Amino acid sequence: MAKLVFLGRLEDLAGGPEREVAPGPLEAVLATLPVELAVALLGDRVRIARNGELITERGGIVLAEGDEIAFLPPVSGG
Amino acid sequence: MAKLVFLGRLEDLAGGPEREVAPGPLEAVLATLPVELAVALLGDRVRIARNGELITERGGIVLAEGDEIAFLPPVSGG
Amino acid sequence: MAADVRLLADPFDPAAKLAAFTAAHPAAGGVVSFLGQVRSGEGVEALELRHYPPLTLPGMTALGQAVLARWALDGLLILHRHGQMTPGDPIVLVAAAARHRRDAFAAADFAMDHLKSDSWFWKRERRGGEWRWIEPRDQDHADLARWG
Amino acid sequence: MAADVRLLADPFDPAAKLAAFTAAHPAAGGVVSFLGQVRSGEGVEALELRHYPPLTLPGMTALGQAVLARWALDGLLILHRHGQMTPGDPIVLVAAAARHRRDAFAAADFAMDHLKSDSWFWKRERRGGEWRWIEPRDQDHADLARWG
Repeated sequence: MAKLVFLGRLEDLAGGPEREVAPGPLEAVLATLPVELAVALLGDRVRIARNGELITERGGIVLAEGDEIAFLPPVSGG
Repeated sequence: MAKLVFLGRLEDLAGGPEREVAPGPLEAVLATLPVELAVALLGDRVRIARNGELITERGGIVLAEGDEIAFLPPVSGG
Repeated sequence: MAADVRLLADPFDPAAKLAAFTAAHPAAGGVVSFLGQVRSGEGVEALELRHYPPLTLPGMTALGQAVLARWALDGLLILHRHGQMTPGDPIVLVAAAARHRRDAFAAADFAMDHLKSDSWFWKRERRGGEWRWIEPRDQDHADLARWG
Repeated sequence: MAADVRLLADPFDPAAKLAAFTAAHPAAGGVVSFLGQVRSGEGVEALELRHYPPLTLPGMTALGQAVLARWALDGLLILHRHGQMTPGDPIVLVAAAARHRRDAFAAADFAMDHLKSDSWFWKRERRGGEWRWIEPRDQDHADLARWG
């Protein structure tokens, strides 16, 4: 399995801080989620980290077994 | 009597923090002091306070009985 | 010299931390500190800061290194809470020790601007029993832009 | 609200003073402080600050009022030693509590620049058993000029 992690307000939309998903292309994984959540995760201001590394190019991501994909909305500061 | 108060390095030159003097014109009072001290007290950068109030015009000062004249060299900061 | 950068799960005593930091840097003429605390009296019952472990502390550590590279400091302390806090609780303590006062002020100011607008924290507040996520403030971005 | 401005003849505990000040201003989101201490390790055995009572504390009090008039603060603390001190002793503690971080930084910075260059203190140091008066530094005047 792979894991999606939701930070900030995305956690509320997702109903929890993380979710186990089957590996595969990120597009296919998002298609299994509630549409409101999927749209929010793809927002322009949401950054993505894969296994703790920020990703700059979000096209073509394929989740491997054990991957962790984090969705990071704009920070609200310390 | 009146009192002269010497701050900072002027205290070293004067040999102490203050000196009792007879009332009278400041010029006459200064003329009774060692010349090196008198010259230092009249330096451009030395400010004068009379009874705790800074004086902007130093000409024509006459010390009355009980007056305190303080000589304030440039401050060295806190 | 490395910065002392910590992400704390539990309450801390800023006075004790600052005293220890100051004592550790006797050659510094000055120590500038910023303490941020949860404000009282505005109806906020609780505040929660969430972080993302793979990014948040590494980002703070990188910030500490950037501050040390930019100013001549004797020491730098960056402590930041996460988790739930209540009014009056300390959130963040930044302290910079330097021979020269101006370096210490600039370093603490810079560190705070970057912590507030550029570090991986998500904040929510509870008011009237309801939690609400806090959006970024434009002011934070304006603060950051001052440093070029 | 008045500033808390004190000229102290005896050593003080800056951590305790800062903790009390912070606790007294729970509505402030942030507290910026500057602590100046006698530097160690430079051959200075003792430092003495002399003041002139009719001018020194009144000048500090006027500075406190000027700072409060210029920035929106919840509180302002200015503590300054006079007399003889040894390395590691606190000399000055300035703290500004404000709702907005930028006000607190600017107020503390301004207060320190003015205390250092514009207040009635004369300083001498003892090195190798010899006391020597310290002349003003050009840097202090440059610092002051920043505020227009």
